[in-house]
Amino acid sequence: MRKTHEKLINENSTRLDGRKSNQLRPIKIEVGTLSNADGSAYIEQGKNKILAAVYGPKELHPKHRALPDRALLICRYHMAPFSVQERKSPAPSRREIEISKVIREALEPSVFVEYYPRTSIDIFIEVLQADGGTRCSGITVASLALADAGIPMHDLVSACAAGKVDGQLVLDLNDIEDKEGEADLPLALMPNLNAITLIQMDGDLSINEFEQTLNLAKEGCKQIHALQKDALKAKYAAVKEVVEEK
Amino acid sequence: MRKTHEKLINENSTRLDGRKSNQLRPIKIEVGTLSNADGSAYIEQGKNKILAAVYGPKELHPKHRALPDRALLICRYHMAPFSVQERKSPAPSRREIEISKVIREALEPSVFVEYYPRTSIDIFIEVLQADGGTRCSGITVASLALADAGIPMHDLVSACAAGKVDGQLVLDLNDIEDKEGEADLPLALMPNLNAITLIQMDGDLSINEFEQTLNLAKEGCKQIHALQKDALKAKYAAVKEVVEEK
Amino acid sequence: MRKTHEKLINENSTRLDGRKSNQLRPIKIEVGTLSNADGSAYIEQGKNKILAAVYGPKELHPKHRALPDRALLICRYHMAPFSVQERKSPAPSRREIEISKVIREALEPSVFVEYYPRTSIDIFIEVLQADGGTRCSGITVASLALADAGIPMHDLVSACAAGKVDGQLVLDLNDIEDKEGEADLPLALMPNLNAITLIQMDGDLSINEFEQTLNLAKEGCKQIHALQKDALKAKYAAVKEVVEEK
Amino acid sequence: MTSSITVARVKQKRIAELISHGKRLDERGLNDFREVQLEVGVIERAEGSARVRLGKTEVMVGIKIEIGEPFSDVPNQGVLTVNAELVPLASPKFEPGPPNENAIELARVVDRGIRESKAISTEKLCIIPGKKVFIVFVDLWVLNHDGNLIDASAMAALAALLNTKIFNYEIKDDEIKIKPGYTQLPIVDHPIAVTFAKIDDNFVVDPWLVEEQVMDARFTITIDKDGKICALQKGGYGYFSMEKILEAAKIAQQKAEELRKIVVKG
Amino acid sequence: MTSSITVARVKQKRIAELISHGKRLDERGLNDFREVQLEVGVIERAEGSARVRLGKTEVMVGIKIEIGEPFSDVPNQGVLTVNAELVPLASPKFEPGPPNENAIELARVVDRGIRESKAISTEKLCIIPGKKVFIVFVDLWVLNHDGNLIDASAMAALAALLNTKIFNYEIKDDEIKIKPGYTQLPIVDHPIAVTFAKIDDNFVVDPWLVEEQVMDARFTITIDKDGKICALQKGGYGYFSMEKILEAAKIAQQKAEELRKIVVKG
Amino acid sequence: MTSSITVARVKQKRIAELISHGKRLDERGLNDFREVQLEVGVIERAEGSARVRLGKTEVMVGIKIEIGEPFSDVPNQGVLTVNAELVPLASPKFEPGPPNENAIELARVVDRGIRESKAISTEKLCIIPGKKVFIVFVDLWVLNHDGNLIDASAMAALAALLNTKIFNYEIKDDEIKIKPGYTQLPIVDHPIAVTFAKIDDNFVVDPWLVEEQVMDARFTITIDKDGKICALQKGGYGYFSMEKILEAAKIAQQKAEELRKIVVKG
Repeated sequence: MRKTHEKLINENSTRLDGRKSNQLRPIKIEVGTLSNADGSAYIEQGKNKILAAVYGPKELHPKHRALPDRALLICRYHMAPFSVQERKSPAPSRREIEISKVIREALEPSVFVEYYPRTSIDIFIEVLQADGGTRCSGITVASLALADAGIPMHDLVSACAAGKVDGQLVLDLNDIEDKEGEADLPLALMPNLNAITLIQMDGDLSINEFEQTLNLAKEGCKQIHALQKDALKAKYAAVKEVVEEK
Repeated sequence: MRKTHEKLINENSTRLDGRKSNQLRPIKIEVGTLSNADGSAYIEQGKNKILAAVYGPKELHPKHRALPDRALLICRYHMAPFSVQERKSPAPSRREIEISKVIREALEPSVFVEYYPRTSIDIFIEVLQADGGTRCSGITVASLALADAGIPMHDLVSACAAGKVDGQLVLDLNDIEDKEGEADLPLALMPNLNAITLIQMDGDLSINEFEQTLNLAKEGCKQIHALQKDALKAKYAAVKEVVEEK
Repeated sequence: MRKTHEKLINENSTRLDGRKSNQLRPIKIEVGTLSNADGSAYIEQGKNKILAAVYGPKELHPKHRALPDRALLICRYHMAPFSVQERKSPAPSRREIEISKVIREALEPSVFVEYYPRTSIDIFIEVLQADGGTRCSGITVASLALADAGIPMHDLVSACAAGKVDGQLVLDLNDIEDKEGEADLPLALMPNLNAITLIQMDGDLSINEFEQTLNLAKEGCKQIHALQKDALKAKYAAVKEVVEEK
Repeated sequence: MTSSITVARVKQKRIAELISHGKRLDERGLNDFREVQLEVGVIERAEGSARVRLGKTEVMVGIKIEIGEPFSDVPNQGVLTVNAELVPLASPKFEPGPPNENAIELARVVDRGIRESKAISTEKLCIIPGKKVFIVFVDLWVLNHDGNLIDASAMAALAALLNTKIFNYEIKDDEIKIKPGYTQLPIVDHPIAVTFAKIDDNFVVDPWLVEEQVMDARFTITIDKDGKICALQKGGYGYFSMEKILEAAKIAQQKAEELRKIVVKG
Repeated sequence: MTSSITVARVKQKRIAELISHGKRLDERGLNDFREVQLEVGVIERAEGSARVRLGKTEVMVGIKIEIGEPFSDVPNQGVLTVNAELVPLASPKFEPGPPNENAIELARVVDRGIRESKAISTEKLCIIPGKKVFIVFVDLWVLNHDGNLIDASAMAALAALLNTKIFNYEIKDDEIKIKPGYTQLPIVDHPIAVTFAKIDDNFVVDPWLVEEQVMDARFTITIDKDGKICALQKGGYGYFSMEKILEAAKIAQQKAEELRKIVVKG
Repeated sequence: MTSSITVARVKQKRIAELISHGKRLDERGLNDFREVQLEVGVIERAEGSARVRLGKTEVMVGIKIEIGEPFSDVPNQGVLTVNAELVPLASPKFEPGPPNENAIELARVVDRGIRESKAISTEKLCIIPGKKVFIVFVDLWVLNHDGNLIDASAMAALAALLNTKIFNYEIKDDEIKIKPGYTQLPIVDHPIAVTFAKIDDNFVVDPWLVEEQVMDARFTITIDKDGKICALQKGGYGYFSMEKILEAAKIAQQKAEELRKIVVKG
């Protein structure tokens, strides 16, 4: 990767977008955004803008794909052509197929799948604008859509990356930090259970750095968990208001 | 579109192919052309050369696509690679997929689909040579193939375009008039019922021009309706002869 | 085809790889190579390196493809991208699809398909390295994989090409002889029944030459038949040893 | 007959009867559009973007500009490409996969309105004649389907085009160099699509999902800024009389003018 | 066993018995082709075209000529591309979609006959060596399938190639300029395919659909203008004896000569 | 509940219990790999190749080198492309067709190990900056699937890369001329993947097929030659604790060193 910036972190330990090393990007979450889906949510995390919708539990076609003892989770992570600098073909890329798989595997441990045998729960994530860390934002928002759909869960799944940039460990990398930095470690956590449901890494970390990065990402997940809960509360408060008004 | 001809209509109100503004191209129709299909027909309209075949009503696979209260119409409009100036890939283009849809929707109102629940009626249109107005010629010939297949119908569907070329309203545009003219309005009609089953338009027409163009196209449809009936009669006469000879 | 060599056969009637006109390439066969398949075999014939695996008879999905009175043979001949000089896309080419069909039709007469109605027998052939005559080597090795799977057969199918190179009739053409020679005639035979189950030809042969080429290929098939039987015996001997050791 | 068909027929009858009395289930008049909400420039990564809410129907449009080759028959004109995706997030009826006939029809009807009204000055998108032109990608992203995707998408596409900026450039030795600053995409017409549903023998404008489910057919009229018709499309299995079509054209003219004000000032 | 299988077996037995007595259901002799009807130049848009009727089997072939790049190993030769479509119009057994193994085999067998007989002087199709050559697209369009598609398609392809004209051109400054007038595509051999069906232990020539449905296997021999064999293809699940194959080759030589007269004068 | 599920649960319980006592069904210790057998240069047609047997799991890797264009953001670097095919020969669970999510994940995890450890000096693969570079195609061909495809494929890929030679060339007038002789592909790091399966609350290294069938999740750590982590991947529906992950990282470091000796000397 050709470096477009000499330094991603300046002498005041400030990142290009003004953040400190352990600071999340500004996050805005909305639950229940879409009217057709059984559950939905929207997240803005920095310049990431991502929608998630959940349909189900519902009958599965073709039937031979149904599982006799649990629900089948189906997950599609998809990017709009205009979400990135160079127009992306709408056909799913290999990257999107892999990310769909790891997101599904990150969310499944949180769902009581055994409650809904022979059904499917479909999770659709549409990235409207991408700026690094979309798989984490996608998990965060999809977990809220599952909650909004009323699907029983062990815990919300909260996701956040940490990594190494200009030799420093930083939280919640944006696109340029991800591409030009030394390491990016996305993590998904059920914070109440201390259970890691997604971990990936690209880059170069010693075992020590790895442990620190992991802890930093974990702290990020916990902050995001709080924001997720606030968003759910806001939705229920709004619903309550509407109901009481009537 | 780069103009290849300065004028498409000369000072004597004659079009490039020698027609007057309200004149159809020469039309030749044959019913019962193909031996395998349940019904078939062939049309030449100017340089358009188009075959249609109908199979059905027949069992539908996979069964879950079947409709409990009526037949499913399936329609494929398809162009041979050699039908146009530059070789066309045999894979269906977006244009062919749209035209297949509008042709299906133009023919369906004519068919007593409720007589054949849970079946399909398959309509295949192969454009062997294209010279403008193939969707209309395709509807005209496919309606005859349906009749030839003995499928009960409210009326034959007759189709013809009208449009604006060099500022004049003209009937039955050929390829160059379609591409270099100002508007093209394909219409499909069940003439006995005055029912419009297809209407599309590309171009630029005032409301007044629109009304006149519509009427012109309607007259074209009626002329084509007469030719369709002649072709059916010719087929039955021929069949009768063969039967009586035996 | 641009000739890369002036002569493919020298004045001593020796071919580029040192063989005489009626001589097979060195052949190495192994039966039971893979642990997952119900039957498998591996062949090296000159530089050809080919694996075959058989799964079945087994249940067929989707069921409507099942045949009520016999097993369905499914065959895929496939080349690895690295098997040829210029990397081949892993998607099946038109050539691979045709060869899959003719190999299936070459093997089917040997199998008692009527013993296993409503099932499928799947034959997978992977060409790891190709040097001419891979369809014949593929048939030879796949027939052994069928035998290794314990599928009852009328006879082994043995395949070998003969053809014309520099005006001489030769056995078992390699890649350069196939590409730059005058004719290539692949043949598959059930030697005990004198039954030809595959015959194809590219090139230019008089009726007389055709008869001689056919006889040459037939002799090649018989030699290969002997090698096939040896390989099967070696496998059973090895199995017997293992069993007795226990 | 299955009970779901019976239910559908009962619903159809009820809606048709309401309409024959000039009323609709959602209390609109027959010729009323649902409320239109418009946001532009929502996707900073895109050269232009807009999000339209038409009642509960929601469509996002992003515009990307790339440099490519012109078509050989129009060597000095830019290229317009419209694509629609009915992503499964937007409706329980939408399935993942390549665009089906509905998505293709949607894209092509929106495309036709823009193209036939000559909304984009494509000759201004020529960089080096015959060799390099700008390609304008219009991606229609349906986010929630509550009926009348065509009109919502056409409005979003127009709003996004009006919001689009192209980077400045200069040509040196046949190479294109990007320069600082941006120029507005040259938009010279403002086509607006107006769709009618035919339910029994009546037309209603801007059908919502429930109406679409029971309609016989739909009819879309695209009107340019001079009040002329630039595109038509019939959809569905029903048919129309000549009179109804002419009547609809006049209503469309008037509705288009109203909607255009919202989109163009947007 | 289902009744349809029983019916098929009864039919097969009856046809086989007839053949063993030298007779066929449609009253032909074992080595008789059905009547061949040939029209050429039917598609004015194409550089060449032909429509062959072999009994009720009907195949249309169109030739398109384009300019493209040669293969790197034969930089001064034109390119031949043969494609076949079994369009669903032609048979209740054909389905829409990309060519399946039957269509691919058909195209490749016809291709092989043309290629191996060197019917086209491909070196005359070179425009600028290594850079520009003519590509000859041969599209086989099966319109009605009543058996023996290979022979009908091979005849139609040959007739269409003989009917093909290429526009004249000149090269100026490495650019190709089209000039007025046309030149015949250089065709120097006339390969004819002759197909046999094996039913029980007998061969019949030019099987029609009913015979194909009951045959054990088929065998196609393509014969060039010198009476030499230039391509062979076995199809189907049966097998042959050496003797039958040699016998068929001799019959094919004679049949090819008869058919060639029809096609080449066509 | 179907009986096959019951059987799976019983099996899962038995394997988990064994593991909780530090034992495995195939008698390995929890942190033991199966025997690794390595052959290189097996495909003469390929620029590099290797066949790895990890127990009964078997993977063939072939490397092809072609000349192509660099990516525009790294104009002076060669291109690495990793593709995996789970050919149906290798397992009754594999089906023909384009790579599914498992094949794609496998290819991408192996790719990430090579790419992130900077194993290939891609800047040495530049021929003409911005125009021509070498493209390294790594094709992972799984021949027999008995578990832990990632580690077997990563080893085979590394061994094949170490076995790869590129033809010599010179540049004359912007044209690439091939010269006699070959040069070793520049490989400067040796990434090794180590995969753990979590079964109940324990980790085992190098799971074989039976363990994969009952595991909760897997965790792959790729270690470069300096003992640093260059890639991680979690797969499967379970979850991990922080402690287990850190513990696994330390075991992986040690295992990687052992395996690297086999592969690099191979």
